Amino acid sequence: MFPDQASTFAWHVDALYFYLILVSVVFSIPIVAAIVFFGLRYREKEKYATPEEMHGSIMLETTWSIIPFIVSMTIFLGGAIVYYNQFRMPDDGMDVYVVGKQWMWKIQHATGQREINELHVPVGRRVKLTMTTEDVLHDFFVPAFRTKMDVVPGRYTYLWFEATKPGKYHLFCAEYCGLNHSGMGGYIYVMEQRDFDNWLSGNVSGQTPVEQGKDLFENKLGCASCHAGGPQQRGAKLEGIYGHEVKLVGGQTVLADDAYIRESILNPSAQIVEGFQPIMPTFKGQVTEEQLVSLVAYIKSLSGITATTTGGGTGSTAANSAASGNTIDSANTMAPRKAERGRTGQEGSNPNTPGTGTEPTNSNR
Amino acid sequence: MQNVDALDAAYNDRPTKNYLNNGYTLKSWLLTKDHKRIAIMYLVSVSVFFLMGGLYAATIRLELLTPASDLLESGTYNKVFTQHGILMIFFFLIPSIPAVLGNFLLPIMIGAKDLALPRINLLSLYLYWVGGALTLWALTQGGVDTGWTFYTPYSTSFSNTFVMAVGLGIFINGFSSILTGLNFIVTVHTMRAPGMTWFRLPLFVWAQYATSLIMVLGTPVVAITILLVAIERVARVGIFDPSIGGDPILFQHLFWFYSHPAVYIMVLPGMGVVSELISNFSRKKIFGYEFIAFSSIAIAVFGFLVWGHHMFVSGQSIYAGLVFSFLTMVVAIPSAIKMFNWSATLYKGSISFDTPMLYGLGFMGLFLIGGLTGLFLGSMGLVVHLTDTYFVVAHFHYVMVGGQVIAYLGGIHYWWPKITGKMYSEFWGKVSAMLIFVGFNLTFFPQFILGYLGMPRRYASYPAEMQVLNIFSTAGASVLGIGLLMPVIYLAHSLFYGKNAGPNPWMLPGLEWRTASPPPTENFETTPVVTWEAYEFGEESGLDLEGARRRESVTTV
Amino acid sequence: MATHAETLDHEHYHPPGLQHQFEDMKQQEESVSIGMWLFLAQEIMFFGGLFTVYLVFRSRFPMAFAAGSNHLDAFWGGLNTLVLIVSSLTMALTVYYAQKGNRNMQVILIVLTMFFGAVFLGVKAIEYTDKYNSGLVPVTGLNKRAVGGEAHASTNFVLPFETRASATAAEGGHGDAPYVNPKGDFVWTDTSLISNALKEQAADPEGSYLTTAERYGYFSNGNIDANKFRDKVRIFFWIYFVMTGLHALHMVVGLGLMAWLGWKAWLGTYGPDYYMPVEMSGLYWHFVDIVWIFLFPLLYLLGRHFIHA
Amino acid sequence: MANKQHEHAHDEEHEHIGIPGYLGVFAVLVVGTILTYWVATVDLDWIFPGANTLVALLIAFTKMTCVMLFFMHVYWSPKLIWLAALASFFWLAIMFSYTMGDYLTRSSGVFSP
Repeated sequence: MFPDQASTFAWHVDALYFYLILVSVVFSIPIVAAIVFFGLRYREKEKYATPEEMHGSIMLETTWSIIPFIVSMTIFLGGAIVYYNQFRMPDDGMDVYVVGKQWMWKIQHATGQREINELHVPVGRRVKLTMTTEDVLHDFFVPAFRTKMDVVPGRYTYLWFEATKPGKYHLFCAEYCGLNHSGMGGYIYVMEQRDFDNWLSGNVSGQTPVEQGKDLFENKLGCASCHAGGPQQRGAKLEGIYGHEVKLVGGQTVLADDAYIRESILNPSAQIVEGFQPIMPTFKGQVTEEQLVSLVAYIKSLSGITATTTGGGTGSTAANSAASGNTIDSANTMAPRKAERGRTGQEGSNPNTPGTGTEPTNSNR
Repeated sequence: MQNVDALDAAYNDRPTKNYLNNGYTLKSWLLTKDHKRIAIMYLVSVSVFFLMGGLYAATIRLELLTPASDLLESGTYNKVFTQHGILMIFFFLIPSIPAVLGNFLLPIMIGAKDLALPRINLLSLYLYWVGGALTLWALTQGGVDTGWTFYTPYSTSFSNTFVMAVGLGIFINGFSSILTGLNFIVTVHTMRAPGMTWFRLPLFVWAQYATSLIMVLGTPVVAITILLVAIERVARVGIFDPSIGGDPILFQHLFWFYSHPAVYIMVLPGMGVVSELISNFSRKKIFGYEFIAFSSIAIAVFGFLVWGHHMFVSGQSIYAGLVFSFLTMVVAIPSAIKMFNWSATLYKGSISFDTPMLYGLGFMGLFLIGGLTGLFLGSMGLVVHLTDTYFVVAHFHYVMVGGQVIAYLGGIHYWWPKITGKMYSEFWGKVSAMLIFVGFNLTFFPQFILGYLGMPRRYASYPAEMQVLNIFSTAGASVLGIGLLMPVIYLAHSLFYGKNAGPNPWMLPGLEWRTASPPPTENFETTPVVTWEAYEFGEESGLDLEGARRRESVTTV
Repeated sequence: MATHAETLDHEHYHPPGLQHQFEDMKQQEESVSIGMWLFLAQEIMFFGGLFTVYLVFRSRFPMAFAAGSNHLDAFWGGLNTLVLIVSSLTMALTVYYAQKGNRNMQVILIVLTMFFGAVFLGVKAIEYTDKYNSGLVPVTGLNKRAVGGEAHASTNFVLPFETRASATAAEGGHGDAPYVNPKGDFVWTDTSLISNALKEQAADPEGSYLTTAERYGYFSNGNIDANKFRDKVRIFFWIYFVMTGLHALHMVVGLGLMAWLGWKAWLGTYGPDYYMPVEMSGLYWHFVDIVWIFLFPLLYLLGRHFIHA
Repeated sequence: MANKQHEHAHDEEHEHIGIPGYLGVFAVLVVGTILTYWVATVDLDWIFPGANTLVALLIAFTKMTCVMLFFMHVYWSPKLIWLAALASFFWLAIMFSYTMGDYLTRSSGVFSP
């Protein structure tokens, strides 16, 4: 019924909220009471009666104009103060850079760590987000922090918060951004300083490579938002691709082996599968070597090959070829739709990290 | 007085000659300059759009039954909510009361033969049809998925849907509402009957006048803005697209400059209708006439000064935000004044709970909530958390549906006897009114809580912990749907089997009740001369109450 | 105007052109003129949207606008202003003679008005062609194509007077300046205004010769980015084309109006009793004139002093 | 009788300013045009940046006023017409001032890092 309070100013907002609820109730009661009471008391006694008429009274009118005005001014002031506190940027904030992109959040810490659709922050430190987007409007929304800011292409917007309670909180994109809008989100992990430090120094989980790869693929790196199946997919379908010839833009084909997959993750625009726009961002520097290994292992597993057997297993050729044929179909059907997108494709191909090109409208003095 | 005697004599069945039986050919309808016939054609078209928008709404609620986007794939869902918004706002809410009830009643209420510019009036209907047809065509071709706000750069450079066609439809439709507003203003200024001074005008007319101001001065801006978006899609010159030097916030300014006042286009006429209902069904002069009248004008003017409160987190300047927030608080006052005056009107009245009155009271209840939650969204600190969540959705549905649609239905029921000359079934009327009230609250109240929990709007799939409230909402929606379907049935039924209403079924003083129902083509046998104040129920009104009671006793015995 | 069936079934006298819903001529004239003025009010708001766009971009990127504006031909612009003013005069006189009931003068003056209107549009055509020839149309593919180096296949619009062939493999550019534009893009290379501004800025560090927006809008990594500047200039030309285009559209409508009016005047419809249509068309025509009175300085003149001083 | 009263109602309306008047207004407009053209070629930035624009706009407003008052007969029109004319400009002013209000105050220290 009520979202967690996990930031320093969450309670300001809640206080304001309850104040307004109070005001609403106090205003509603007399009106509703009046309606009900008059409705019963002065019910029509005889048909077409003409009750003695009364004209308005300036006295009343002024009172019930003045009082609401005063009350609304208190609301305005309260709101203004809360808002000001939320948007006066701290000087000692821990900097985090956020780039929105259809449909994922790419986040980079000042210390260099990159995350996707996730943000790890320590408790009790002011975190200042510098945000921009590569394509359309997005909005960085964390209900538990009671804060939200639009992310505007071509300029920076800023947001800060100080988490007060360790935990895992929702991160939403609140500004409609197209097809997968409702999928564009993730979690904010608030950790004790100690945990945060050892997270910074690269944590290792106890999963098998395939599990870890699956986790990376579906959650951490958000590959699934483009590469999962479905008519709207923007990236090549990966089921059954391993160990098969892939047709590239420009006609030549290449064998989808470990090296190819690894290369395509690190340097996507090098070898584009036919019928797709080069919109995949590079993951160089975002994935560690072991993560790469586990990703490759997972993608193999999509072709029914366990991580142990290396190379094109001839066991399930029929199924695979069927699957890969399927890939080509979807590729062809995709082609015209993507062509319409015009500039969009090109934009996606060079993901700009904060700092280059975009125009910080506010950050100068 | 003479028209009153004439009226009592004419207390028989439908008048032999009225606007309905004056020509039956299709041509006599399509080329008519009679505001009443145009209003009827608007009524039909608007209802069609309302039905379609309603179907979309039902689909949305069904999809949101489950957290996953399983019923609709998210691309489809985006189109569905977009088209729900576009149809409901541009093709139902904005034309509903002005173009249907206003068109029909405004000239009668001021004692005119017709609107001042009948041909313009017909033209606006045709523009509405063309715009609507274009939009519907686009929907059949694959629809549009930008959200009704057409935010750039998504709408200009990224969406692959039929933004241009729909935009063009809205552009054309915009001129339809401009012309309607223009026509109303002129009419109120020049066509008032002898003795019908400004302060004898029914408050419905005042509300229409205020609405028309917004229509004339606001709509052109959104028209040009949508046009710019359309051009930008072809020309790929980005004044709204940063990647080639443009500025998306500018679009939001231009868009909201109209689209916030548009909210008042949608609710002011409703307030006008409710002023009529409250005063007439408590048979008592409305409390603080001048204040209600001027508050309408105040809302129309101040409504243009607050658009920035849609942009508190869009990256607009904090100082602009402060100003807009302040003015938002100010614009709340006139609405409060109306609220208080309505309740004061009930005091010591003789209140009869006919169907229209139920709608009137329902409006007061729902608009109370809608208005107060508006304060939540005007207060900057709170809006940061609430904007773009379901709290906003709930708020504007309370204002739009709980305000405008309820008032519209109230008005339809109130003037149905006048429009058709037939009486509908009181019983079913009351039942549906109550169903709608209950269903509406069930549907939208949970969404306030959802919003504060942080469920963003326009989400096809949402976190599982929010499912319960969504189920409540959907359940309520089904009740609401049934409630909204019932009037269609019993009103249609009344057309054929309803008993004749007579000119003045409730013995009310308004001019529209002093002519036959359905009214003759030129509204009055002879131009009426107004000698009584607005909402005058006493002797001065010249109403033959005795005669009415006599007739009552005869019919009841 | 109103059909006779409607006008006859009224007891009181009906002058010609009185519509059925009005009591008398006075009421009708009042209504019509209020209606017309409200229509003009909405026209003002309609153009107002564009003026807002202009205002915002102009105030943020004055240099780009000055640069673009200096490439418009102020002579043609000024000429057009005068032409419109003359047409306004003839229009005003038309109304005058309509009230006087002088049929011949009405017709003559209306014809004159139309003539000047046509001249205006002709000049506009000349200007647009010039923009087309020098690659200043802000829409890719709508400019004259000229191949320098290897020929590209144009994937863009084919203009009505071009064949796809001529569009794809266009011949060399026009004689004087080396105009290379294989795809008919918007071409803009001149960034002299900014470099001058930078010089002046260096001269006195206190003065601000570039707006905040410009300091980010024209540069990337510290040095002038010709492409970013081009985008801003293109926005100026976009605004120029939309505004003047919309204005020209209004002129065309006005001409149609005039043609109809001239015909009615020729039939001698208008006299002291009934001249509302003339007056109303006059209002419209003057409104179009007023819009241009603002467009001229705002679009053509705003950068002059940079080059002359 | 209806038309009677409007007949003589017209008599005072007809004679607005007569042909000389119209020619006079026309002269003013032409002068204004030439003036604005000339002034644009003079650099007025020494007064304050953007002085040229201000002057140009002042001239434009004067010309507009002439056209509206005399060519469009606003001068002889009822109050309501004045109201309609002024209202549109008032609303335009609202749109300009509030939109610019945002842009001009935006690059303020408050949001900056």
